Amino acid sequence: MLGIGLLKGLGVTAKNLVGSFHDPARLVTTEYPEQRTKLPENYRNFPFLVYDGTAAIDGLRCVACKICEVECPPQCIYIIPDRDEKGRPTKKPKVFDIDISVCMSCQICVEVCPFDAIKMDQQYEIAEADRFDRLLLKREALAKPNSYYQEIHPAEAAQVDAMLAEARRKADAKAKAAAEAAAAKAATAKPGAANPPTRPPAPSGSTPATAAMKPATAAMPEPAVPPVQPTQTPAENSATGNPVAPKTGTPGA
Amino acid sequence: MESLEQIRDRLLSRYPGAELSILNNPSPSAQHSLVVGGSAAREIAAFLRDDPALQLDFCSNVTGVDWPDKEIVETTRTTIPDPAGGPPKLVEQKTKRIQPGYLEVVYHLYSMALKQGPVIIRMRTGNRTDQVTLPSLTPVWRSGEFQEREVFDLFGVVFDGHPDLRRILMWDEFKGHPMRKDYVEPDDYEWEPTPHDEVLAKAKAHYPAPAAPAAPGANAK
Amino acid sequence: MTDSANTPTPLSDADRDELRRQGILLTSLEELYNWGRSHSVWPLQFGLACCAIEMIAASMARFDIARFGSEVFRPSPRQADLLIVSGTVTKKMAPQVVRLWNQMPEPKYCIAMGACAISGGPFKQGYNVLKGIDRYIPVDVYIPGCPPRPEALLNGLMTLQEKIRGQKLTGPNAPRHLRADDACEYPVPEFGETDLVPPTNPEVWQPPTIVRPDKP
Amino acid sequence: MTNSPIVALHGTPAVAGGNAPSEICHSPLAPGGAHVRSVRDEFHGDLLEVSMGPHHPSTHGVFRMIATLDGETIVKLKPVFGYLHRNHEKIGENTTYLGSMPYTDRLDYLCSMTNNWAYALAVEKLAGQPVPERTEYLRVILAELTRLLNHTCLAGFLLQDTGASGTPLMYAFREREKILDLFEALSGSRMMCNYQRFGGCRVDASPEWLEAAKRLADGYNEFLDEYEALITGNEILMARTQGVGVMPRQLAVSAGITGPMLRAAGVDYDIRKVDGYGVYPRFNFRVPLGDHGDTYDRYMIRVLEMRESIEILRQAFAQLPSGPIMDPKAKIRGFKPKPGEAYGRIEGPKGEIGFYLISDGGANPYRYRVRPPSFINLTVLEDMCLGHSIADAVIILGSIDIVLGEVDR
Amino acid sequence: MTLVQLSRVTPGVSDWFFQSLSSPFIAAAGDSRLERLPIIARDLLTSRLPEPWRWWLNSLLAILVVLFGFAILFALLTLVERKVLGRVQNRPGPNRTGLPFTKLRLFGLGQPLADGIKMLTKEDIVPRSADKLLHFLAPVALLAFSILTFAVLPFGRNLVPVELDAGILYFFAAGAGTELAVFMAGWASRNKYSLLAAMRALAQLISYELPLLLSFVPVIMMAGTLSTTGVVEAQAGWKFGFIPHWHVLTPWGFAAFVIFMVSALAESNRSPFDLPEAESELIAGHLTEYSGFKYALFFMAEYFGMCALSAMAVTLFLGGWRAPLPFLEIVPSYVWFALKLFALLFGFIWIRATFPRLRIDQLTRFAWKFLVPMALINLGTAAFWSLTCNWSGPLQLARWAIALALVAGPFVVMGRKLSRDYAPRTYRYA
Repeated sequence: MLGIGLLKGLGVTAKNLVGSFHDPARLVTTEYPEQRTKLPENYRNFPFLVYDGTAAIDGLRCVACKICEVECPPQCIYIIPDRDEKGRPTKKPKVFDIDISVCMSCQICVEVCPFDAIKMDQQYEIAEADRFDRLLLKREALAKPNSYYQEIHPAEAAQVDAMLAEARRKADAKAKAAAEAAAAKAATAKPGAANPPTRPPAPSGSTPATAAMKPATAAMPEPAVPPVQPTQTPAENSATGNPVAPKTGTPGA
Repeated sequence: MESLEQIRDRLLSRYPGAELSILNNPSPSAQHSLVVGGSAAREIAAFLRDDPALQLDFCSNVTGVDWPDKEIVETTRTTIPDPAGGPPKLVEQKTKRIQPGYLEVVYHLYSMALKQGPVIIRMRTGNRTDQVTLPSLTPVWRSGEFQEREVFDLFGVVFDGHPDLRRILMWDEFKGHPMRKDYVEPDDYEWEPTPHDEVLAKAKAHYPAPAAPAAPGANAK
Repeated sequence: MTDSANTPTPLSDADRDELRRQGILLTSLEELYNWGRSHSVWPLQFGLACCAIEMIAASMARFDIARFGSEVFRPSPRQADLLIVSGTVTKKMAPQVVRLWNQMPEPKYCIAMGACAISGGPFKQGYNVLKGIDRYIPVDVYIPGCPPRPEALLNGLMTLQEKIRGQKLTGPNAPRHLRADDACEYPVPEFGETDLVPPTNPEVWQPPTIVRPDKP
Repeated sequence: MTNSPIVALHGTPAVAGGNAPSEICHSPLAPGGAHVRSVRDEFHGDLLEVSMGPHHPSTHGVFRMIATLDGETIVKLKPVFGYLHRNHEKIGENTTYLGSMPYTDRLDYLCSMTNNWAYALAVEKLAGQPVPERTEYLRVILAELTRLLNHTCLAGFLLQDTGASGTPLMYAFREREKILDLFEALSGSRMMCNYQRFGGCRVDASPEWLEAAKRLADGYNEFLDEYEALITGNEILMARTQGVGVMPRQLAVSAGITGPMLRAAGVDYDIRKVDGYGVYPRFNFRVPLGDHGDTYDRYMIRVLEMRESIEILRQAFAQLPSGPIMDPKAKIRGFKPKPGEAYGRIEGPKGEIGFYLISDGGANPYRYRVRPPSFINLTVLEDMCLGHSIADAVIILGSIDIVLGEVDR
Repeated sequence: MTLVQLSRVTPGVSDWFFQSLSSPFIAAAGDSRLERLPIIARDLLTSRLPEPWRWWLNSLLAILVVLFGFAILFALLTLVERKVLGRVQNRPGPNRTGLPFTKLRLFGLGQPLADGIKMLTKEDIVPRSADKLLHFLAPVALLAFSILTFAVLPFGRNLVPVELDAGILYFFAAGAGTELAVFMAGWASRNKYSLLAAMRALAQLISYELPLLLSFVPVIMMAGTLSTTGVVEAQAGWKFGFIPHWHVLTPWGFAAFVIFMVSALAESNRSPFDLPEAESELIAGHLTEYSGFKYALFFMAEYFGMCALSAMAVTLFLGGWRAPLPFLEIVPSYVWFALKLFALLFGFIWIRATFPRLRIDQLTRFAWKFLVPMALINLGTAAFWSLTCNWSGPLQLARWAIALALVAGPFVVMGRKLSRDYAPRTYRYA
């Protein structure tokens, strides 16, 4: 009969009207500034640079290798590697700009970074009146400590930390082995010579950070698979992330 | 479904004068295509649509491809017998020639009636400048109407027999065909804080000359 | 980054109390006016691309822009206060956006929502994409993101409300519509052969110059 | 009437080429005479030309229709495109294969997951890249969730176009938010998932996520029931949509219509069944077909498809194997397929979304083409609108289910 | 002006207020202080004045009270509508705008004030090619016509601004002027959408004027008067002591009430008949070119019209200001009137929250092919009802049965005919 469908519809809206006063499923609003929905761990908005230790710029994991700059689909990253007085690259970014007015939050920079130096932030409450100055993030604004990373992406960060620690341990072992071999060689070459050098010979990169980074690269020679698979199943997680405590100090410092 | 060779042979027996050749696709997808000359294309298309064994009634995808002029350096080696009686001398002769480019229109055909496909047919223009007319297949498959307009707009292929050939995506006053490989987009790089490669080169035209080379990387305003 | 230190800060409560104690009627009127228009920002029902979906989402039950009094999305620019440029502005579309802006009555505000509206965003390399709507019309608030979350839009709206509340009606910092030199109509660009003519409105678009060394 | 109908309608024939279209258009162009449209003299009476869009509340973005009205009846309707033409294909040719993946999210910005899949499928075809089984299942799950999302939104928008004051749209978006929460928890972004990779996907789904998705799928029928109680039996909606915008079968096939729109016209063609890509052959689901091809059918087919999607989801959750999500040989950086070309297509929520790629062996595709379903579905807009009123044109457009990011690319 | 003139030529109006105090219709409860509060308040203000002044001031007071009362109701109603729509849609609606200069939110009660301030101070745009005079006059005329209709509404016992013998006729005559104003707005804007909307509005408003008028003819037939107070008086009393004698509780009255409300929806351009404004089709229809305060006036007029028609429906069918049960009469009459008015207004909002919009041809077809015949048949039903008013006992039951059949039969038959073109469908699977 004419009107039955209309009355049914009125019934549905009435149910929702009444339901909004007692049924949380029918009043779904999150009253934003006061209440917030919890962001999932995987949520990503804009990239930031992770640094270890306390010195924001010196502790950056970034080695200015420019992979992310090349791979960034909208090309919103701009890097100039730093050089020391002699003009040799110091494996640090002198300029690291991200234009977040262009960034499309695609996370490809994170995926391609072999050094786990760039990660995705979860800060989204950005509203500015000036785009030229405020939306072009410089190195200083981008650098955030590893503890912050651990806070926003706990599972992923634990995994990354474990991986880095493992790489560092391997590197240390390798360096130690090299040192021992060198010492042995020296000993055989010059029997009765003086003490073997206490410090292993520094690798070609001069700064300590690079020394730590090198093995990281070695561990992942060709990042054919994504270096980090952000969420693993818990089983995998516990398998990889157990022994090493999150590292806080600058490696090698 | 028949193989592409069988289709070609049947077509050739039906339309003896038709220019038909098979373009092999080396990729694992193995989607080979049939290159159709422009003259009999519409009859061939109608045949493909109406043939009971094929019934390719669904033209899924129409697209253009630009193959620009290529400079080909050919090296010919000739052995010139040494008049002095020594071993014959090998002379390399390099000749440059321009292989004329062409525009290509690719149609992906499926059959909704027989649920088979795809059969890919391609048509090629004579060159990229003045012989860019191809027969429109919109009268055969209506789905070409907007897609051919798009190919006209972005590649510059003129479809003969298209009911409403106008620019579709760009505005009417627009000049040029932006999807061609040699299209140069307008310069608006006044504010490019993160340029690289060719964008950087273009953006530099808008940068003031660096005041002092001593401050590299300074983001001075 | 999020403190919005550059947005004009409204009067502190202490200042307000002081002024009110002095019985400055004008100040109260100004405040009432600003309060009224800041709480009744009606956006234009105008979506361009992906961000428009998030804009719609912001007006939907989960986020409910209505709480701020802004759910009245008016389809006609004549009744709208806020132009949310939500998505990529192409060169073909830019004249229409400027025209819409011209059709809106003052006081009006503009939010550039999302990377594309701010700068062309990921599509800025395209031949048909305008690199930021601020080349033609003045933008009050930029919300980066691709697309920004609906909360980010709400945050932008609150930033805009703060900005409105902080406006003085007289003096050099008066809002645009009360200044004598206010351009009532912004020139609408026309279609050229490859680009819009003119490519920018120099009165609105004044980017700082960048100095970059040659890349090593 | 010497002129062909189509020319009479389109006015000036063409820009270049001096073509003489009359001879071809005279012939029965498509089986069933797809091109035969009602024709009227332009100077017949007091016609009113109304430009709807690019800013119009119900053109779903920046689409534009120039409608010539006789009273309120449409005698001519010209779609105008390009207001969101953001050069997707050109950018795709200037960026790497991987770099295009996030751009595909922005094609049809309601269904990024299916766009991702279609693109990944095309590239995998091009490179001969196998995909692990778990990923195939995850892809199916996400694609069906996307279908739910898209069809729900469409139902809401369609009702919004018919003039319901937001309530159906609000309910639709209430459910959409639940699906988006899932997408966000998995991929990190609500709309722009950027989830699939060539030979796998980016993130594995945790058991908690799967549990949540299962809960959603189980509860979705309840929402559909409520929604249908609100709308489907509504006499106003039936009066507005039944018999409006009828698309004949023959025209639908000839015009390359795909997706729910095609099935509403009664053509049994679902690429999930026809191509059997992914692991779809392992699922048991039905393809609903409409008999009238009108707007109501298009709405109802989508509702019924949602119910089938729920079935597919249930089966997929039950069968989901464990294992790796990425093929060990798959490459993220430095991906350079061998020269060749491939066309990969899937059944997206809006129809056949396909990617046509030509590789010249380099890091960037030589040609990158998107086959946009909603753009091609718009071909028949004028045919469906002629003779109807302007209010019908709005809902016919709504029932086509266009997204401008895909129409104009 | 019109109002005053009308009231002056109507005999007996000037001293109606005094007569009404001793009117025989006042029940015992009606004498309570609360009940007479408005009159006592008025007398406090004006009783000292000499007679002619007093009359003038009384009229002025009545006008002011009605205007301000409805202006506040309008403000409130916009908020209530937004909140109810919100609640229906699972969200709270406006709730952050409270008292200015404070942090009090008051559930968003300040929202209408903020909207009002903004609307008042918004730039007023008149298109260059518009007919400037008509463009200006349209909102004014629309509002004026809607306000005029308030003059004859009985808001409570003895509370009617102007007692007219032909009050109902006056009401609909004044209300019909809105059609002109809507057309003026559409025409003067010189906008294609506005023009289409104007044409739609004319077709719609004139079509629905007919069922609207026909639907209350039975009421006049029964009450035997065209005066609004008379109609309310005719609905006095209770059957068996608890069923009020409201017209809506009879078969013909119910049918007439439904037809009246449907037509009222259409007359006030409310969803699902909001075709002239039709946001999804015609941008904002006849309002497309109106900005600032003119737009607010349109908005106000729409709500005023809605209120006036609801109030008239209350008067005609729901017993006016009368309490539903005898013991509830201790509640003042104007409160009952307000409650019934709110209930109907809520119905308007509820319907708006639920239904999609009709198409113009369906709309007019619905009016001409369904509502008008139904209203005409209803006239016959009412005639039958009035002829058989002395049937009693089992005949009473027969009377009800026949009347119900007279209402339901045509409804089913014509409803079938109307919905012949559509039906729920079943679908096949491949």
